[in-house]
Amino acid sequence: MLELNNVEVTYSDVILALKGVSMTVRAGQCVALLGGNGAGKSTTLKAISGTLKSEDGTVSAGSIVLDGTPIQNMEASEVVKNGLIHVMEGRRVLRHLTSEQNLIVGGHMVPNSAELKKRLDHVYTLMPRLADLRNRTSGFMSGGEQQLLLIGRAMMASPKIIAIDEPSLGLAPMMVRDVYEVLKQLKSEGTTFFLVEQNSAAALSIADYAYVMENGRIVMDGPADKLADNEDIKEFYLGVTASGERKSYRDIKHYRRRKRWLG
Amino acid sequence: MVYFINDIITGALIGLLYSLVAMGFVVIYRASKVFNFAQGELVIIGGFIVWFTTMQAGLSLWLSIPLSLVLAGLVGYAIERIFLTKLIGESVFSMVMVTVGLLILLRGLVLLVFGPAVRPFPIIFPLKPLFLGDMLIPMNLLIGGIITIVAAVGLSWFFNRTRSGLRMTAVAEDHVVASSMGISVKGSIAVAWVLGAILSTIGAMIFLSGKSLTFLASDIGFAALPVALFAGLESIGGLILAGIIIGIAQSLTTNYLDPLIGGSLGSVVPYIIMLAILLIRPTGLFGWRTIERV
Amino acid sequence: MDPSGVFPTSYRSDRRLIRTRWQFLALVVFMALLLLAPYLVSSRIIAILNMMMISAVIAVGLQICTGYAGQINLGQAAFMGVGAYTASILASKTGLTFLLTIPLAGLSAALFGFLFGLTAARIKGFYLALTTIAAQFLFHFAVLNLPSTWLGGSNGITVPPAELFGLRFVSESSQFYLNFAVTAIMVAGAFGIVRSRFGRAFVAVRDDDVAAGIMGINVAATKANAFLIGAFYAGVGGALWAYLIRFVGVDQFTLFHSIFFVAMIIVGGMGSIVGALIGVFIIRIIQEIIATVGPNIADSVSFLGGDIVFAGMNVVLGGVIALFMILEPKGLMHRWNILKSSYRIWPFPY
Amino acid sequence: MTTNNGHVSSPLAVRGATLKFGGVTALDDVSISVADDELLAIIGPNGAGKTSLLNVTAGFYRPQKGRVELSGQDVTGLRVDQIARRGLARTFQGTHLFAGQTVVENIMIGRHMLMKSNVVQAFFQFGPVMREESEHREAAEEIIDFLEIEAIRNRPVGTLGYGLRKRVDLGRALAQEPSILLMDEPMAGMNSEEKEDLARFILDVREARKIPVVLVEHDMGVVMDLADRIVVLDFGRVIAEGTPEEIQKDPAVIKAYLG
Amino acid sequence: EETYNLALLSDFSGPYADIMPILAGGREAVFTWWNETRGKELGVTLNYKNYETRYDAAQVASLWPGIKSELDPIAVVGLGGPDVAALSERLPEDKIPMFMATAAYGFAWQPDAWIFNPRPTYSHESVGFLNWMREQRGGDEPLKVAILASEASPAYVDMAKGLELYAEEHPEEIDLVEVIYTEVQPTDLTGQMRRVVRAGAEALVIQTNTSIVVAAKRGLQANGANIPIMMSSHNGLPASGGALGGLEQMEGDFEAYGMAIAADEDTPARQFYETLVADYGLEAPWNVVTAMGVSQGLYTVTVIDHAIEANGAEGLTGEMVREALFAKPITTEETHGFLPTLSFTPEAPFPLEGLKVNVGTVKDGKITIAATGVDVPQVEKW
Ligand SMILES: Nc1ncnc2c1ncn2[C@@H]1O[C@H](COP(=O)(O)OP(=O)(O)OP(=O)(O)O)[C@@H](O)[C@H]1O
Ligand SMILES: Nc1ncnc2c1ncn2[C@@H]1O[C@H](COP(=O)(O)OP(=O)(O)OP(=O)(O)O)[C@@H](O)[C@H]1O
Ligand SMILES: [Mg+2]
Ligand SMILES: [Mg+2]
Repeated sequence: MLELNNVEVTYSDVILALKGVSMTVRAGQCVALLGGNGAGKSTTLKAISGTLKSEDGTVSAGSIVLDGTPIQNMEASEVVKNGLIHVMEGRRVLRHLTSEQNLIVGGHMVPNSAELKKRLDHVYTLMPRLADLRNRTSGFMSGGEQQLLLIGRAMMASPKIIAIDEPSLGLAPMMVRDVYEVLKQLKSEGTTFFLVEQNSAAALSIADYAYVMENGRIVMDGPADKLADNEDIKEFYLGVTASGERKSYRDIKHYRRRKRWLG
Repeated sequence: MVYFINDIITGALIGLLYSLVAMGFVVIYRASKVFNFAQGELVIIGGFIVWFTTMQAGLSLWLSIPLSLVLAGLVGYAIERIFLTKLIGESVFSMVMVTVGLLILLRGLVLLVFGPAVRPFPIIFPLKPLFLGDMLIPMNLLIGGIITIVAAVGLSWFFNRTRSGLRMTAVAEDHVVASSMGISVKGSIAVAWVLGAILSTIGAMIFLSGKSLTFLASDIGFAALPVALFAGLESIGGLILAGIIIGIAQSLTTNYLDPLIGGSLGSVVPYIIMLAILLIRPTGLFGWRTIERV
Repeated sequence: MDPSGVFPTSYRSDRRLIRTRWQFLALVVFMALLLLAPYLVSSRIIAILNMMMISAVIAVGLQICTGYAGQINLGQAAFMGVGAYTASILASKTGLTFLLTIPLAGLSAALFGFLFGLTAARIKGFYLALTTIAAQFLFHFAVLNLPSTWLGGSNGITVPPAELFGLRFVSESSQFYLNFAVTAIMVAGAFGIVRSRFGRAFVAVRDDDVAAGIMGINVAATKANAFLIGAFYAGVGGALWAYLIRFVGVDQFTLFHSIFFVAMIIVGGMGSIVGALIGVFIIRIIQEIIATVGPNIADSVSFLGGDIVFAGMNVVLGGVIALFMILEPKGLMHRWNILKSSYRIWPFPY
Repeated sequence: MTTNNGHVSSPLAVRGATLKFGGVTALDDVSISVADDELLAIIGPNGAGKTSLLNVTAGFYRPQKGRVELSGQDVTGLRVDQIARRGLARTFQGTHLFAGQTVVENIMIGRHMLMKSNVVQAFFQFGPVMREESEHREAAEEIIDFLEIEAIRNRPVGTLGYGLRKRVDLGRALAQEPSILLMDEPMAGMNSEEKEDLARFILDVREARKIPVVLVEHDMGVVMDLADRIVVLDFGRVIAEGTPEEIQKDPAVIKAYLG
Repeated sequence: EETYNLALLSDFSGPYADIMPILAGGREAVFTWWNETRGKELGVTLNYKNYETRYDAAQVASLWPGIKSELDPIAVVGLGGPDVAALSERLPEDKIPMFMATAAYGFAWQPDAWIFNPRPTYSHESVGFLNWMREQRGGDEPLKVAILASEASPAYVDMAKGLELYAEEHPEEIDLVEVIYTEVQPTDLTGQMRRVVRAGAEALVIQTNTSIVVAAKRGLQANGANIPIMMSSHNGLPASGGALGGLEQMEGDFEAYGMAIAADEDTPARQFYETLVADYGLEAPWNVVTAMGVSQGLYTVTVIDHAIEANGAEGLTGEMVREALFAKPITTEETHGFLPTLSFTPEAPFPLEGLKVNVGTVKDGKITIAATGVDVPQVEKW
């Protein structure tokens, strides 16, 4: 349903952030994209959703196809009309609006208010915390609360595919579990997911397929369960040693040589 | 005493005219976060369109007024298309600065198209004032005041209660987020400019009815500014109150204080009031508070 | 960004503005040419340069206040007026030498700017920008309504020429050297300020005043300081203006003038001293071209009628400014920097 | 260190802080105190009031009730910058970096309050300005070395990925040479390798600089490994306090937070 | 055959762009006329060049050195306040006189001037008119007068201040009942006009701009009052009438200034205008702006004429032109009735003696001359 072919992204006409990235997301699947800081994960999402432009970036080569429509460098609002919603990093709530108004804006394309009401209720049942906060000015909510709101707002549009950037960012452990429950629920309802996540354990628990990115290139990909067994993934993303135990942060060796994939 | 009350009423009505022009600012601001410094120029353009359709083309008022509003809307749309669309995604600061450039440019353009002469403006509202006993109330201001209040109520309902209004608010909050949720930022800004241009044209009709039209008319943009800030840039309803207060203060100053000091305190009094209010409430009476969160 | 092969070897050299021998050479040649200008070019060009240098001082001040510290200021012409009036009054009433009146003009403008800067502690963004318009109107009102023996009222003030050791700065070229000296000091000082802890504090307050506070920067004081410095520059520029025109009146410092100063820093690029200078150059040169070429065009196409040509010229000026903003909203300096960095990495895109 | 009322003062103490926003009670009579050299972790569900507590401490919010003390001195009601000058530094949930500035410049801004030169000196670039700049630049470079961000020294922070920004954020706080460091969710948005790096930096900071750290974090692995002591907040109240082992077993904490 | 240069300062793109082509046409036609008549006799040609100032002092200042080196003019033909501001301290240094078209500004009222106005200050003109009006009315009471001014420009303030001082010193002549400051494009003056009416004003002086005249007129109409308005040349009857939609709206109002009225009557000035149109390519209509341009041109060439008479056609300098101005009056015949006889002295930039104003009015929808050569009393400097 979503396909990236050899995508290159350039910022400010000079910084090449993606260097030929290809990936495929099939309908109903959840695909996870893992990678270190600055690997280019968020850039990939922005390239798909068309929000690159606001940061002076462009897709300078390759193509992105959503359901047969090429969407590279398309206006962000048009991409949404094609059924893809991007939940951006950075907790960008509409700060002066209340939590509920944020949700309504999320559902602004809903044809009638009965349907809107239904979707609101759906969000509130899945995330009861948001119901408590509905009249709170979203800009004043805590980091985690805002994160929840963003997920709820994306749900309001009931898109075919949600591209979501680090949903678990800043959430308490219990909340992470809850959010992933919600995602699983949505997935079971047929939503496709493109998931960028640092919490790799959680991501791999829901994903069908995963890509690993370094330095603007895909360095590894495979079915999620296969990747979860990979030694390197275990060490760098899941934080477990080869023997399968979690190592203590206190015991980190000082100048450990870092292992990098060579793309 | 009667005269005093009359001065208050006239002042309030003039204040409402300021509110109407300020509404142009606020609508554009509410829907795009762009503060349009060229608002006064929109008033002139509106004025020239009205002048053109009536005095030049010789259409009757019933025809020329709606036609002027349509044309003004088109001009607003064109300005948005030519100058602002390309800047979506750029910082709000650059967009605002474009309106500064626009101010210089529109002046030149109007000069080019309409020439520099002083023009008689059609009499749109009856010249004869309304007499209430000893009081006399200019018709254009009275009708203008009513229009202003109706417009304010309507627009404030639109922005606060309808989903399209909410959409525009979302655009003003964050262009990128709005477009990532499928809201057309272009569309929203275009609507704002169309509305802004139309409001300015109505303002021009009330302001200039039966008077003359020159470049100086753009000064009303700067006279209306304090009203917009006093109310707070997001508040359409608040404009009414702010306009009335500033209008009355100005009227009383011009009529009772200026003769004493032999100067023109009346023209700076709105700014002084605005400064005072902003020092107490930095975002105006009803403006959104700045949200700072770490 | 340095050309490849140039590596700073000490922190001091890393701070340097002039980083290569070529840059140094270019600067020396440029300064020498400027210094010799009165002998090289016509007095008309010198007069234009005088005007440009004065505008440059004012625009650089605005750049510090708006471009660096992020405090939008639409009252720069009023601050300039305060400086011009101070210098005029001091020079005409007390006969003080310009060596003192110019800095004093700067200081009094700085004080006026500081008062408005204090409001910046509370009022932010557009609200602030628009209160600076109030500065403009209040200045106008004060000059016209205070007793005319104070500020000259509607009569304005006539200014005696600047004098040093019996040398009177009346000719274009002598004024050129006065303006050149002051402008050079002020621009060099601006580079100093923006590279110092103050410049960094300004930028910090501009980018994120919450975080700036937590860095131990007194946000309110920093904003007020930005206004103070910006207005100081405007005041010095105003004093130079007073000595150049030798007659000050309140209509020489209007909101429209302020808007043009803003246009200058936009065209050049926000947050760059060089950008401010470029902006001044471009806008002033367009104005001069219009004034010079306009009558000739009007003559040659007289069938069009002169007014159309001149109206067209106004459109050109507004259009150029608007175009700059549409095509390069971050200003020319930004484009230049991009060019430089792509040149550095050429032909490889990374 | 002793205060006037006799007991040993801690580098940071919050006593009975209550903070309300309209109807929302973000903090309800919260008291914490940090011992010299201690790494205190604060955990709690989303919206529990952790960030608010840091904000009260840093002077960003003024509590309706209660006091904040730095080394025994009452600093309640002081401005943020005044508190920063008394040695408190913090990093942010999300980042609040100066996006357009390079990494070095960001860190140099952190040193602003330690520098002394005045505007006139800066204008003329004479006197101690040059020396001061070099000295502080040296200190900034040390921090850059320490955090291993030499390679991105001259990159504008706005173009960096989240993880690196977090590191710059830490560097900037360290540049203030604080006597106490507050960190709000420093590990968020990092993979485990990066978390390990950052954890090492945090431990190093404590060792090399001997400053106490208050850490708000949701990653339990990190918290349990690093913290000397943990305070748990829920709905603005302290519901538990103790060593990691105690907290892990505390039924109230399990119910409210760990699940 | 000698050639001398004149620099013409113009504003084709600033606030006076609307009248500039007409004004420029008037003065240029005079130079053409002079070259072909008097110039031929004397063997002198006057060259001129227009400079665009945008009505901006900064632009004038930056143009001036170029004007000097390019033209080396013997005189400058100026336009308005910015020219005066930018050049008042330069012209004495450069020894070039400047001739203006407008009434004088109070701020330029200084001895040893190098900038000259054929008309006294606006306050002189209004005082002259008001005294005439009082005489017309008859009786001993002072004339009750209101002024409508604006602080938008210091020149407007200046106009009011002079009249205020005069009224203060001559309470038996003028009783200033109201001084009202307003914006240059007023929103509404109904309230202010009611005050004027209530104060019993017999005349309303508006020397600012047309927009204020129009707003005041509407305010008076709303109050059902008809107080005669006195206007100046730049906002006079045709301009204000045009802006109101027709001259007939101005029935009974006045314009007064020290220069020929562009009335429909057959005057020497009108005849000279017709000559310029017929033979010297003047295209401007017969109105006050043209009259202003023509009279400016006429007294400029007359002074130069006098200078040539005194010094011969060769080696004429700006200084000689200035000397000639003081040496000999410029008679009304020489200016074809456009200006009264002008006797300049070094005391002021305009003639202090023998000042006269003309008064025009609208009668039956036509501009007619109500009075010519009305004496202006002595006005003290304010
Ligand atoms: N606006 C921008 N201008 C220039 N370069 C940018 C910009 N945004 C990102 N980059 C660069 O692009 C690369 C990829 O960044 P991106 O934000 O996609 O990383 P990421 O994988 O999402 O990292 P993180 O996990 O830290 O969020 C980084 O090297 C970053 O420096
Ligand atoms: N300025 C404010 N105005 C109104 N409510 C606020 C404000 N700041 C915080 N709150 C509310 O106070 C509560 C505590 O917020 P706080 O940010 O301290 O939570 P937190 O513990 O840091 O949560 P998280 O882990 O999600 O970051 C939240 O419910 C939040 O909505
Ligand atoms: Mg990212
Ligand atoms: Mg928090």
